[in-house]
Amino acid sequence: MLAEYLPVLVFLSVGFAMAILMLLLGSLLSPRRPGEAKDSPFECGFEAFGDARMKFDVRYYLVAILFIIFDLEIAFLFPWAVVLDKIGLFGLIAMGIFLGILIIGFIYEWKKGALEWE
Amino acid sequence: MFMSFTTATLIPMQFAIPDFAPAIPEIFLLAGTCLVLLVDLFLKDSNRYITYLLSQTVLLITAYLVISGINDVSMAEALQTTGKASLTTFSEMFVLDPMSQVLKVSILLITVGVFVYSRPYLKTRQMFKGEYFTLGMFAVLGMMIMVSAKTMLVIYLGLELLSLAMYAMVAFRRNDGRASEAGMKYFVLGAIASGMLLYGMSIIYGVTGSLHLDHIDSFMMGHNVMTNMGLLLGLSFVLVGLGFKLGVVPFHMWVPDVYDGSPTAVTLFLGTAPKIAAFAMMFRLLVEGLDEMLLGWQQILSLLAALSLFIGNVVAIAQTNIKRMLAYSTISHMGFVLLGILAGTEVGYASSMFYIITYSIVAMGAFGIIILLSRDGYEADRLIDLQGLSSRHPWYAFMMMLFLFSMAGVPPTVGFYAKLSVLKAVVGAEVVWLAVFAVVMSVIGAYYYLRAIKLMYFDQPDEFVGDEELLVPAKSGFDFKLLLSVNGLSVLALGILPGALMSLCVLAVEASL
Amino acid sequence: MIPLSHFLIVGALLFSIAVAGIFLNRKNMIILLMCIELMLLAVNLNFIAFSHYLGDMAGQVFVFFILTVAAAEAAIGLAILVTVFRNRRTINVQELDDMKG
Amino acid sequence: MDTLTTFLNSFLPEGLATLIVILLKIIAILLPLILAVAYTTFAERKVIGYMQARMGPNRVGPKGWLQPIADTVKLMFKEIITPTNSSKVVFFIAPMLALAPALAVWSVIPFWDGGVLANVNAGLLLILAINSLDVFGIILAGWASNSKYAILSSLRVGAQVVSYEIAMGFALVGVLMVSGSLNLTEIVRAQSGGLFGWNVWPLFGLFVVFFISGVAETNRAPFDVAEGESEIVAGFHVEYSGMAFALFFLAEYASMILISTLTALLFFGGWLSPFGTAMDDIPVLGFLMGDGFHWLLLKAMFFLFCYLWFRATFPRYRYDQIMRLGWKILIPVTLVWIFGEGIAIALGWQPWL
Amino acid sequence: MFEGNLLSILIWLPIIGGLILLFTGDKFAPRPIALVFSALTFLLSIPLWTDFNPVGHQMQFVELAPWIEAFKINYHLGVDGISMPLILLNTFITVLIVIAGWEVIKHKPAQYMAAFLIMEGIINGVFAAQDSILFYVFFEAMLIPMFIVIGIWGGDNRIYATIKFFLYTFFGSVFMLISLVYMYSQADSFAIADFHSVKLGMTPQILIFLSFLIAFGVKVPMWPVHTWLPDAHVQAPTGGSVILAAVMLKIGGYGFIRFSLPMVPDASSELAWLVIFMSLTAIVYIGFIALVQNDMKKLVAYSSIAHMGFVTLGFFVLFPIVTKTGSAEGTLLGLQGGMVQMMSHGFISGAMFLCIGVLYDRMHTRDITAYGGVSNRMPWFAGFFVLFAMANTGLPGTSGFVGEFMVILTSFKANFWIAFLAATTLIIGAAYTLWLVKRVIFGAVANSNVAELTDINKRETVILAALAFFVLLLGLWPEPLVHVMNDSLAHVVEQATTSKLGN
Repeated sequence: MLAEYLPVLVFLSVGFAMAILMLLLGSLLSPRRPGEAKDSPFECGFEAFGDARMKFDVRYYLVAILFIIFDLEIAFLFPWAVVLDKIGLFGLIAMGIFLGILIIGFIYEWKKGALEWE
Repeated sequence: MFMSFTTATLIPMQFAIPDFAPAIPEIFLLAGTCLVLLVDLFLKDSNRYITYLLSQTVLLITAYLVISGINDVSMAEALQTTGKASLTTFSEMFVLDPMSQVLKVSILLITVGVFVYSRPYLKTRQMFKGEYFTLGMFAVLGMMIMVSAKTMLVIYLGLELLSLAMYAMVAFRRNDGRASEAGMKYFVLGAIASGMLLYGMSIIYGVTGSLHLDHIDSFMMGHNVMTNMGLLLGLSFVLVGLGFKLGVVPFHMWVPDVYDGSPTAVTLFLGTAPKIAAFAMMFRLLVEGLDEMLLGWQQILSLLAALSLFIGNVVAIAQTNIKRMLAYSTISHMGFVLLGILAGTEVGYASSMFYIITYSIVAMGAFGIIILLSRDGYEADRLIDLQGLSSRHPWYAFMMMLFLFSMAGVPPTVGFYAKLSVLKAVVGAEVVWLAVFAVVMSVIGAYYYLRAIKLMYFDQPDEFVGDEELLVPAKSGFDFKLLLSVNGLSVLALGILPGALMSLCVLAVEASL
Repeated sequence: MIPLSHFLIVGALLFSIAVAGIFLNRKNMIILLMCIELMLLAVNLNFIAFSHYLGDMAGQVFVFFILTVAAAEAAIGLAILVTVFRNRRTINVQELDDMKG
Repeated sequence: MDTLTTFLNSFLPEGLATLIVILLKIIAILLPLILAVAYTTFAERKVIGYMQARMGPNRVGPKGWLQPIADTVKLMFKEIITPTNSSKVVFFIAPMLALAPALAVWSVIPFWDGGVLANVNAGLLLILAINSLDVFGIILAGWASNSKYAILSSLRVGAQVVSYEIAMGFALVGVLMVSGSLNLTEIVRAQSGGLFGWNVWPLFGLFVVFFISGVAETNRAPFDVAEGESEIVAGFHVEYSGMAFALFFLAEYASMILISTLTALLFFGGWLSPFGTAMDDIPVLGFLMGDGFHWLLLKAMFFLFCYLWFRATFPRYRYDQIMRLGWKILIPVTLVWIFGEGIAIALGWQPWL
Repeated sequence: MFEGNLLSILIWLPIIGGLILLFTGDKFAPRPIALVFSALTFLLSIPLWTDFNPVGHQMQFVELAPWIEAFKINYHLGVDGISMPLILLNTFITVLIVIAGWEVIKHKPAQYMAAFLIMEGIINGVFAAQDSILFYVFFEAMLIPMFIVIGIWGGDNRIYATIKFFLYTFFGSVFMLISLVYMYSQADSFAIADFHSVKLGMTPQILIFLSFLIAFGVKVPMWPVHTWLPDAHVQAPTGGSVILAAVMLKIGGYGFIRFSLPMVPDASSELAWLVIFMSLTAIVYIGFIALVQNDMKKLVAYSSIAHMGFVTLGFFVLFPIVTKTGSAEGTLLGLQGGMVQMMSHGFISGAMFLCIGVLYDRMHTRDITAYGGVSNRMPWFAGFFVLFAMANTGLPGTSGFVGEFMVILTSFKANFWIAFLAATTLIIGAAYTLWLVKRVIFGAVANSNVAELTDINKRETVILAALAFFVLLLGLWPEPLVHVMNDSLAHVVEQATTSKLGN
């Protein structure tokens, strides 16, 4: 059973191996001439100032939080959708209720302006 | 290997429509809460009272549904078929029995009271938002599920629904550093507690092969559980988790900070109804599920109870903030609740139940007084703020005195009977030393309650640093004052005639076990 | 087939690491949140292992719910963290000491 | 293949033989894929060129056909600059993290009936899971570069990708409801019966959502705020050069091809012929018009062309517009569609059963 | 008229009166209302005496109703020869307190009166309760009004005093609660009568006895847990001091006789030496302490402790006698002495505190040195004061003599030295009381303040005269009182000498 997944793992490893290989190849073949201006972070031609790892808008967090919630709802929907024909009407109604609650949450955040970006 | 497996088989899938009747109140509450949530979205700030009224209506109707939940016919049927006065549904995962009914009604009514008390507080602080009520109602839903849970899964879900709502409520005042700090602390420790609880549950599940409390119990009956390392480990983790959630020493660190940091309206909620649910959780897990391990948890609970009584009462003396003081007092009261549980008898469970219900009523009143005295920008949560209360508001001072005496356990307030019944159970279980320890600690506890009474009755407000705020008359609605009076007098009335509630608790526990 | 005990040991290890992380970490609250998640994952591992060896679906269903709840928990945890940061300009665990007593 | 396995087994230990076979299969997938990527870049320039009434690359080789090779060689000999103050290790891990998942996803893609490396049951789930890993590479790249543009871009990518992933997930739920399996082969098989058996007809809305989300997921125009030159130069890979940059490039185009292929598989019957089995009996035409890999290729190429077409046609969205489209239009559409689909299934309407 | 529920009426009538007062507040004639209720209660309590059947030890005026059924706790009231006189004492003293506070209390008079009325009802409940939890509830509830009385209307240091008072008594009583609960677990009932008959092993008996000793010893108060009393007395308003000395201290003695002796006779016997030692210490050592007091109230407070020592001595001297002579012959006299002493002390100490109150109201000081030659300005008052002082020293013919004499007489049977030490009180008591009288009443007018004193008015005269009447009546003709108590006390002796060991 798990053996079916072996190719995926191998493929992933091959992907990494290829990436490493390409990077190695690139660094072997390419010249290496560091320079102050060249190595400094790009900043429209200005001298770079401050640390780039700055604080950023809280809305990114908000999106992340909303994503976590919604993604898990989808995780519930997947197995349900797969066995839909086996669980019949009851399953359909149950998921209807589930989605209904989800939609209420969605309406809530919409009205609260959590989805506004500007 | 310590495992001994039952030959569990895959249960064939069944998708019969379950019997919804026992869960009607929960279903209604969920629908009602969603409705409130939606309605609130479309209200202007000036019309926010509609949210409030709607929430209260939903809660009251839910309470009515709970009361009318078990009718005589279905009860008789249940008695005949199972020998218990309980109805189960959702593959026996959810139970409606007299105990859950009593606890649910208490939770609902106390929440109604909490909302009444909270309204002026929230209004004056620009916190009168629908979220307070919807979160509160979701928390109530979580509590009701916990109360009715028959499997560890449902217990966990109810607990988390409660906890998540509570975390958000604690940090409700977004621009207050203390509130968010309290929220963070509450969240972190609550999450750790959940983790511990779950780990314990997973081990118990692994050993017994079931999540259902009754099956766990019947599995244990055939085994020598007290020598099973796995189960003991699981039990310890469950107890640690419970300890965190109940806030008993040594897992109490969050209690004072959270009580202190949250807005008083939230502290009020936090300190009342959830305690009842926590009791139910403990009852279900320990008494219904792990009954066979009584000897194990009895000892641990003795220790926790003794420590809670000691730390709670002693540290409370040093507090100058009423909310912190009440937090430590809660810790000690939780110690008393543990005492009743660890007695391991029906009477003991009933007395714990009585204790927790009455404690919630009393605590609600005490916080109500704090809210009554507070105004925007002035929380009235210092002990000094009670100074000379009897000359400013003789009636409310009298009410507060009743609450404080009740917490101290002085007759004829209800707190006395709560303590008496618990002590009775403990002595009956032949753990007299613990009873003696408990009363000594409650004498220490009496000191700080007395100190508050002293401030109210014997000191004049002008004796102290002239805090202008102290002299401003309290502004609250009629409903608030009425409820506060009813609240205070009920402490007295229950103190004079505790028989009915007591019998109710005994009957409920008997019927549930 | 991998014996059950191996899973349990890994679960216990993960759990211990999480607990150790919570109590040793004195700096960053995000790490705290991650430790909590790790804790739940350890529990999940336990449940799945048991469920598999017991041949009982209930454990896996439980895991499903734990995952969901963990997500909700993380969401609320992050939200609270954001408010903490906005109020205090720090997420250092040790600097959360406004309340003492 | 089985004959190869038995042949290898005759002189190699069992595990190693299996591994070698797998590796061979992987190479068989990977080489065409990389080639496809290379020529997609070429196609892009050509197509857009013609759409804008110019020639596109036409110097290297006949009509510029060797252009991708030249590009590769150029990239290989270019210096890999590591910016000062960057986190060196993460800086190099990031492109790997971007590329490896983008390639690994292909292991569960069926090219024809049975032509799949790993015929796993949870194939679709796996695709979603592995594909989500891509975003780690991008975010880490932005963070490691220690450049303001890079970090801004990686944040944008993070938020954008997760937003559209929800819409995409919901769209997939709709597909699953119809086909009742997570196995991609099964999903395609469920669409048999000619042109009108394809999912796209009953699930048209979901198809649109899926494809738009796919475009957004791959950060392609018109959702390419992550690397919009006029705003944040080149976004998360502004500090990358040479081979390190090539890895991102490779990953992005591999993803594009993946989305196109997936669209074909999920909504357009994959390798199934639009004519069903009607022409199977006709000798040569039957082979051409019957089910087969060429149909999948054709369909995928069409969607790939759409990618390029979009880029030439649409102006770039503003960031707030992107977020609004994702949350306020796509997600509600999918929700409503799923509801409707559920009701339809409950009522027993044919197209869905 | 109210035969069936006379006791309930005696408990609840004053409490209702108090609540009415709280409700009506200061504006609506609080004093007459209080007087009406207290007088009515007193009048209603008289049938207790007249209708009492002194033959036999059975409970009378019994009321029984279920209260907390789940725990088998009942609302069970009843009186016998021991508790009935104490209830009368209480109802009588309360009337006097209401009258005494008539003009003096100006701050929140309604609440003041209400507190005393409520306290009256609760104390009646303590004496009438026949269910141990009911007893305990009244026992504890009594603290609340007293706590408030001292805390609000007390002297400068009232807060310290009242918290000390509360915590001492509360601390003492909680152990009793455990004992009651423990006995419930043995007897499966909370009825006091059932506790009397339940069998108990020696260790539980000892522990229970100790818990009772703490509870009642604090209340009596016995040395060394007496220290709250001087503080409480000094800080309390006159009415508080009076009710405290006259009635509340008696609850301790009542507890010993109702709980300790019959419930744990073996432990009582075993530990009688301890109680006797403590009583004698109180009598002698506290007597000496009283000698050096400068505060009149403190002096009377210490004298109260010494006098209450006689009560406990009288109760427990029973056991050495039984050990020595082997029979309970003549021990009854000790118990009777203790009871008479309680009644008499109720009148005398109440009177003493009232007298001091009279002085304090005029001079606003209790410092003995501030007085001198009061008799010159207040002849009537001086007369009463001297009478009560004499009674306090135990002058024959006053009530003080009877009790002390009976106890000392009994003590001789047990041990000469016990009797001797007890008898020293006659000298010490005389010393501090007479010296007080000399310094305050007699001599030349000490200063201008004293010179401005006016004699007692009618109201005060009535109070003091009523008390003087009872002091003399009890001293000259104690027979009716002794008669009423006789059978009940004899029953206690019987119970106390019947071992409960062994099953």
